[in-house]
Amino acid sequence: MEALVAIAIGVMTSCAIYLMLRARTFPVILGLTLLSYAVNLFIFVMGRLSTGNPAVIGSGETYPDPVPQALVLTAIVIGFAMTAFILVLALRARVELGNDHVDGNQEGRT
Amino acid sequence: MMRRLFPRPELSGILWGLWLLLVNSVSFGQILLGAFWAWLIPFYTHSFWPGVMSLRKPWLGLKFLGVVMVDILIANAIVARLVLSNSERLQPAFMLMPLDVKEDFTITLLASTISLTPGTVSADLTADRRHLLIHSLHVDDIEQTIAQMKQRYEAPLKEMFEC
Amino acid sequence: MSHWILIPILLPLFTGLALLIWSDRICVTRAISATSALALLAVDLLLLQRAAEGTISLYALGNWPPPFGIVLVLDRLAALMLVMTSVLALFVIWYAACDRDQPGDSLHPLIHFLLMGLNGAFLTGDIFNLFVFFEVLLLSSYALLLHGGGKERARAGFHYVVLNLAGSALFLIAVSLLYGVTGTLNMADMGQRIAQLDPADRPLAITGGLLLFAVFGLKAAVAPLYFWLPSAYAAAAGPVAALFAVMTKLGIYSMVRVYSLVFASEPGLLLPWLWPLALVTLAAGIVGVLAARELRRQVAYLVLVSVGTLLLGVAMNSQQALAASLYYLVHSTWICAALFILVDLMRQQRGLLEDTIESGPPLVQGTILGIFFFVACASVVGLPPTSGFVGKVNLMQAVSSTVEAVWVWPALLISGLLTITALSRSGTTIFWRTTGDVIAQSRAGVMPMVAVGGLLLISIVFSFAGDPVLSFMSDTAQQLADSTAYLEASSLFQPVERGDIR
Amino acid sequence: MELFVEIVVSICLLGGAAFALVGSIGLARLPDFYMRLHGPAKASTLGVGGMVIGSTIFFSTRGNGLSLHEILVVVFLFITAPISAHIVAKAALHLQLPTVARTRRPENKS
Amino acid sequence: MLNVVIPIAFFMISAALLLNLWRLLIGPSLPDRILALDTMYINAIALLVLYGIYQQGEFYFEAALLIAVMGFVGTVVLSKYLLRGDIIE
Amino acid sequence: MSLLLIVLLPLLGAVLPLLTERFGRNICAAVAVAAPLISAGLIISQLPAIFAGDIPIFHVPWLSNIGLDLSLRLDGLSLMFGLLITGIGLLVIFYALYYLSNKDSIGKFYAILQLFMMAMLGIVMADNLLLLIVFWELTSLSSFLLIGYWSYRSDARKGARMALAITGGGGLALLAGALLLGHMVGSFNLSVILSNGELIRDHKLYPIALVLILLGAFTKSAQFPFHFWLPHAMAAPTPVSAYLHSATMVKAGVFLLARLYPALAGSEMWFFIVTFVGLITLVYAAYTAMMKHDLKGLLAYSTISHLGLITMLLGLSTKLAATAAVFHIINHAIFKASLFMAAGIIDHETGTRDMRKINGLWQYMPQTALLAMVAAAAMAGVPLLNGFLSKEMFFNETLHLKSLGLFSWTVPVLATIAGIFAVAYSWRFIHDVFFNGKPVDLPKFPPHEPPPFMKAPVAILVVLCLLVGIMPNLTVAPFIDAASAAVAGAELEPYEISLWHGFNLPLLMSFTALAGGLLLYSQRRGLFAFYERGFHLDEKLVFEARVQRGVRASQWITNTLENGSLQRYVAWFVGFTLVMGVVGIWPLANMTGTRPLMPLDGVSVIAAILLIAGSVGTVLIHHNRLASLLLLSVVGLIVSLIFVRFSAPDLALTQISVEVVTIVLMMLALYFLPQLSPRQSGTLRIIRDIALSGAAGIGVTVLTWAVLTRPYETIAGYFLENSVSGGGGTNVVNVILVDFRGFDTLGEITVLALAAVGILAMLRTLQLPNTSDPRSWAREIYPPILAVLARVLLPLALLVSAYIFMRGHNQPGGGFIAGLVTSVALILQYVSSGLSWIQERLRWNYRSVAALGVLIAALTGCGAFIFGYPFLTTSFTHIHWPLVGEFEIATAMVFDLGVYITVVGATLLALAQLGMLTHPSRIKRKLTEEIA
Ligand code: NA
Ligand code: NA
Repeated sequence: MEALVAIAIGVMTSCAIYLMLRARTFPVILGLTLLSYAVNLFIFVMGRLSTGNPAVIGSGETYPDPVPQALVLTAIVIGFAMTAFILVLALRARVELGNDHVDGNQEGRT
Repeated sequence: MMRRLFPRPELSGILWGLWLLLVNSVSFGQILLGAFWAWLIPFYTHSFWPGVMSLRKPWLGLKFLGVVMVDILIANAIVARLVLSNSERLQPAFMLMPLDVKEDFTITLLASTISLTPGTVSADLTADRRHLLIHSLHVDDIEQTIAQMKQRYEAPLKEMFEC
Repeated sequence: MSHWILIPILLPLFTGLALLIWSDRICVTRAISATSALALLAVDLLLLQRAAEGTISLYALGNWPPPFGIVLVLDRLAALMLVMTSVLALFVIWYAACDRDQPGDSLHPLIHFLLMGLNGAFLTGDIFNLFVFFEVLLLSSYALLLHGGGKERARAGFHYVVLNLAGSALFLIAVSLLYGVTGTLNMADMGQRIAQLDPADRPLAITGGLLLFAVFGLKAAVAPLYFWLPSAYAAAAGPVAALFAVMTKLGIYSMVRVYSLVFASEPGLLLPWLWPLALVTLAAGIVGVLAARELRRQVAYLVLVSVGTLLLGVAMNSQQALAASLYYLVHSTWICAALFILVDLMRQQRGLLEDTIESGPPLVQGTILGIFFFVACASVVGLPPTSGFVGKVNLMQAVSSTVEAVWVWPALLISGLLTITALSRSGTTIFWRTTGDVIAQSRAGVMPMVAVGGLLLISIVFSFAGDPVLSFMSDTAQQLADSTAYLEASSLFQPVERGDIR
Repeated sequence: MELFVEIVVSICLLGGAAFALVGSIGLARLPDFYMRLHGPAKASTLGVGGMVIGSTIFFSTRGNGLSLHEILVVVFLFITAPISAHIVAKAALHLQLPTVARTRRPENKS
Repeated sequence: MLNVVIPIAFFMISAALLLNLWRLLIGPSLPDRILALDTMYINAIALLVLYGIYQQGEFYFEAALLIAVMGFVGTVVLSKYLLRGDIIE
Repeated sequence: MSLLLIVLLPLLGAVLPLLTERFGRNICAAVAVAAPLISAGLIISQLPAIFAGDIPIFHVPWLSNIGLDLSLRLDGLSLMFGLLITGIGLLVIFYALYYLSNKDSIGKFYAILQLFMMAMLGIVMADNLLLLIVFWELTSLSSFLLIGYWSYRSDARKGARMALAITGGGGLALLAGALLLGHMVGSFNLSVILSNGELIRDHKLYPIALVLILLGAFTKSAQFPFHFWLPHAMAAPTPVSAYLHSATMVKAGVFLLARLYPALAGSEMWFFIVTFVGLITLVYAAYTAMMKHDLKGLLAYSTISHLGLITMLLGLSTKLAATAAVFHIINHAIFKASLFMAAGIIDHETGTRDMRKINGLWQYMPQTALLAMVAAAAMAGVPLLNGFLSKEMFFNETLHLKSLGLFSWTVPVLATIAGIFAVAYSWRFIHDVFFNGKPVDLPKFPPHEPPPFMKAPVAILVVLCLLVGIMPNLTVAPFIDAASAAVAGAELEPYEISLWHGFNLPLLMSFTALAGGLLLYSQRRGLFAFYERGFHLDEKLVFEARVQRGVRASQWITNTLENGSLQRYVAWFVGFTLVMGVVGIWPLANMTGTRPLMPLDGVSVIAAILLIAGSVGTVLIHHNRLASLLLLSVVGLIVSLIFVRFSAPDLALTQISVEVVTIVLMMLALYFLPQLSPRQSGTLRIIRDIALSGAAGIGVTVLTWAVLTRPYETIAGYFLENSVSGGGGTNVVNVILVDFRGFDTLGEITVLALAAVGILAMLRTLQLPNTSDPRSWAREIYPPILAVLARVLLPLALLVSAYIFMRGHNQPGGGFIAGLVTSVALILQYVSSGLSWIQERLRWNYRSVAALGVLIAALTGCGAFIFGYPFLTTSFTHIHWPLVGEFEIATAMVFDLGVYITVVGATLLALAQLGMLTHPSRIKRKLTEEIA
């Protein structure tokens, strides 16, 4: 299972970074979102994998490490805030610049 | 006074019931808490409910619900057969169903019912709200199907809410 | 336990919130904002005084003892950074209040949120909490950068935000990796656990440390991760750019903090990298200073030069050099901020030319602005009697007994010479090579002049009264070099006795 | 657990899963969008319904008292599924998605 | 008995999910993809319920409920986008 | 203390003229004179002590940490220079009053001049090497301002820049050298440094330190090959030239050589470098001076030449040579200052400095002519004038040079040749200006005598030339004694300054020079022609061109590196991170740890397939933006299922809610963005990107695997133990969020509120371009069936929201998720019923709501202060109510309420604000529809 998880996170990261290397704002934002999913999973599994009961006292004998879960929650919220912000920024950039390039292609194309 | 405190008693009732269902418990505390929510939420959101109608005939409603549930089961059996059979033999059709019900709420209920029941999905409502466009996966006689739907679903709905 | 340590975080937070909720009149906003900044400075000075005694104070949030809860730690370094930031903020807010905070009503609250983030980052003793405060200050900085709108800000802003989001993602990866290896988030505890780690697993922790270096390097604008900086700083509104002078320093601060505490057991971790990167950064900064066509961009590259210089100091890995770097850090922050404000003032008096380094109309207040520019340039280049000179001499002395002097000295001196050449070009072009008539209505009032003058004065005071400062830096470096006091403070810490309320 | 209950639960689960699968098969293999719409709108919803009933029975008979709240999921799905179908269909009509040739249409509606 | 039935059910739901994915990938139209995604949400609920029985834990109810809510909202919003472009106006 | 006053008074003098300028030029000048006058008086008051061999010292610790102390000394050398600086300074102030026109700001001039004067006094009186450098750099800075005084002139600006670059650069070298010296002897105190000459000369760093210090001295004193800035500094007003470029600043270099003479001189290296640089400068500049048609150009090169002479004398390293050097410093300062002033008068009166135009001025201004001729004769080394004496000492010293063996004769020969040229250019200065026929095309004609006050300073200096020349022992001898004692040690070799030493070789050299010079001048036409044919650089242009080339190269580098492409910057970041990761992980011996692995199951494999397919699919169809968004949603869905699978229901709930809100936001923005991303990347670029991203993926995979297979010790146990007893909740994740690490959460909701504030700020001022929207849209805005359902769902969703909120502390849920559910329910209202419909029913200022949420959370945290606990300390209690049973009240719930409110406020602010954006064409259509 560990290998599967590792590979899945790796593939997600790869895809995310590939998208972040595109020339337009929207794919870059998609990449960032995908990256934040991958990172959230990464943080999560740093508490190791565990099946069965959540970290709710009384639900079982052993519990998973709750710390990474709490960290992921914080990361998700912050990631959400950031995504919202950059989306609006992309919109703003598109209106101000007349295009949605991020590759230094200045004007002329839309 | 009561009207202002409890603008939507039937909604409050539903919410109370739902709360108990949600918490999976009928302890006294939860009943109290449920009552609190059942009061609070309508109190603040009743202005969002302009078009929602009140059920006039509850028993008719229950009967209608039974009919629909049976129809859903049948519908799915039929759909399953149709889906798994050779799709070349299916006879799909768009049908235009004239509406007798007038209110948005009733139309919505009707459209939902039609979508859940045999082989039909309500796909569009004309702008004048007089016709419902329905897509059917497999239909032989369009006129007859429409008539059947009007009689089976629209009539009771109209009676329950609009009479 | 004293709650004072918390004030640098809570005061800006409450100020920002108050400004967001009650934002009716701009003059009220300005008054609240400036008062808060002043109060913050007062508190920070108090904290500095306490830290200067050498005690390390802890504050356990939620009364949970370390390493379990989040702790704030006030040591000399933290206090120093706090004071540096609040002085800067006071002048920036002062300047912004000179009607440079339009349009909109969000500049002041954003500045205070930025302060909250910065102060939190300086104070926290928890590595994930550091991340959270990074995000607070980054998001504030994104919004601040875009303040005022316009093409360049949108373009530069997008680049800045994307790169920093990538950086934040990496920060999370590194921090969680470190958690995955050590099982803790408290920096002091993490450092101890890394020291006790099975050598076979140590590379994992080191990987976390090196990934963090990429994160901090991005914030600090280390080559080759500095590309976001010039455009962002050049595009930002005057007060914002001035405030941003502290942003790169945060990266440096984080490096110093994390590597002296968490990776105290791996002292040579960064050394092979810092050296070449510092030199390349310095070179890139100088090239940019020479190449710049606008003053704001030139100042932005000066920021880069200061980063390169600072890194050289940090790379020296000696207490003395670290002390010198800290002095230089404070000096360069203030002076770059002064330059940004100054350039903003000059820009307003040059009509459509703005800050392009070309012959244009004479400035209405050419004399006073010229004097300011002259002093600021002297300081940034490192000419006496400014703090820049003291900083540079101090830095050079710190390496004089090491072999590295062969690199550092020429780097510092040549960068100084090239900067002189470039700045004298821009200065003479703008102040001396003038054509046409002054734009009379562009005259600035006394208040903005006081903002620049004050910062420059501080730079000079910082040099004339530099001896106690230098001693403090020396003590700070000593405290950092020996993390046992920090660890002791952490391990001896006792939460408040629970009474009957729980 | 009693055998009878186990059988009922099994039937519910298998039936539900079967319906869910049928819905998805329909989605996958029917020739035009409007025909594909029927699978998810009904079969999948009912599939979940079946499984939830199975689950309700399963948890209610384990001695911890009645557990009915899963029913809410089904209720919610039954309320929303027709509307989802309706709105997607509207979108398809707006985009004038093609139908199989033999689809009959009312005269006054394109 | 259940330990036979549950894997079979798992298998069927998984197959359903793969079919959804297939439709989502090939489209061809956007409404097709939206429909596929919507179905995937529903099947995910089925999977969760099944998993709840398998684990004999009741912690999956909220997730299922939220997936139902969010799936619906997602579908509505996507369709509205196709209809009007501007989803909030 | 008086030493400090000597230095600091001119600083005061720098301020006063600026303040008094408005009262008129004369008052301004009177005020300006005060400071140097007092300084000079204070210096003179120290004369007896110094002549008696005392060295007054002033010492105040300053920046002891870097060894920079405020230490001043007034030894013989300082005394001599101090008097020159203040004395000539006074004359220049006087002279400038009449020289500068009314258009020039005299206050500014005096201010900078006195700033410079202070710096100069600081140099000569510093008893701390670092302090000396402080003043040294100040002279560079203030001279920059003085050279650029007529800033509207291009040559002034360029000259100033060049001077600053050269002397400033030299100053930096000097700094390095000084630091090395300090490092060698362990102090920057001059007394210590000067008394440790042997230690220094034997130190292995001595050669480096020497070269660096000489660089400083040579650049300042315009020694070959750094001489070229000085002629271009002549763009300064003539009083500046007279002061800086004859008497003071350029003397700082030779002063430094003299000052550090005890520490540095005496080695072969010193001898060779200093002597030969001086010699080359002496000869080359004398030759060039002859060829300059510009009056000030001639004087400038002559200055360079004389500085070469002094330098050479110091290089010779004999005590007598040092004495001669000191003597010549005085003499040169006196006659050169007067010559510059005279040249200034001529320039002032004729409007030109071109000697080809200026002729026969004897007829127009005989008094000036007389003064200038005497001064020029002193420059030529004519007997009875001061220049003769020191020059003869110089000739004498060249003859004693033995170090070059067989080639020793070359030095006196070259010295004589330089002497010949010196006579020639001096004679040219006299003949070409005051005689030589009639003036040609003078801009001002006829020239006449300047006002007497303008001539007075010249006259005073010329009288000094005569006095020194005729009776040296009565005038300068004590000063020279004192100064050379400071340079070369107290016990001097016996020497005698006298007019007549009898017929000897130096006298022969002097007369050879005089005769040869006159002869050479008579052949000037051929010489000029020869010179013109030669190759000449305009150093200013060369310097500017070099700088320009440097700037262009820098611009090329910058533009190439920073091409504005985010892709490149991201690629660098990824690449850098990869290097760091690889370096870190490489030494890891065992990739796999000892932790037992979890078995694989079929459903997980399917989920992984979906996840991977979703990710890859997002990439593959990213050109179709909406479709790729759908695939991204699959990833989000599966991620939340994974959270469930591995026992994290809270995460699943959060993930799925955030996911939908994100999608909504994305679509809101996407409407205004292009719907397709065109394929633009070239194959190479794609390969690069695949390589980078692939490597990153592999890296993350390796890290994940390595960590997941290893056991670890975690602090989690503490949380599990204390969650119920200390935090009052059974859902440990939630207790961590609102209690153990509530501070993180406070920061997190601040971020959220901030994002909303930022979004509001960005959108409030956004002006959409008024372009037409080519896409066709459905006419129906709010489908009624949807609207009805959405309204029905609202209270249900709120109930669910309340449910999730209430249970959060003990079961999966909490304020954040509840907030998102509420938001989603309200979003549905926005989508189905429109903005205005909501605005009629919800009159919230979302920004304040978001801020209020954070405020509530923060205030809850502050509540603990009342009970003496730290921020965010929570409290909870169990209450028993009859019938109701036991229930729990926790402050953490209030905190969580803050979270809830923030989430609702921030989310809705972002969405509503984005929703408010409308395509302009829509507004138009809506209006027309309403009218219709
Ligand atoms: Na002439
Ligand atoms: Na809109």
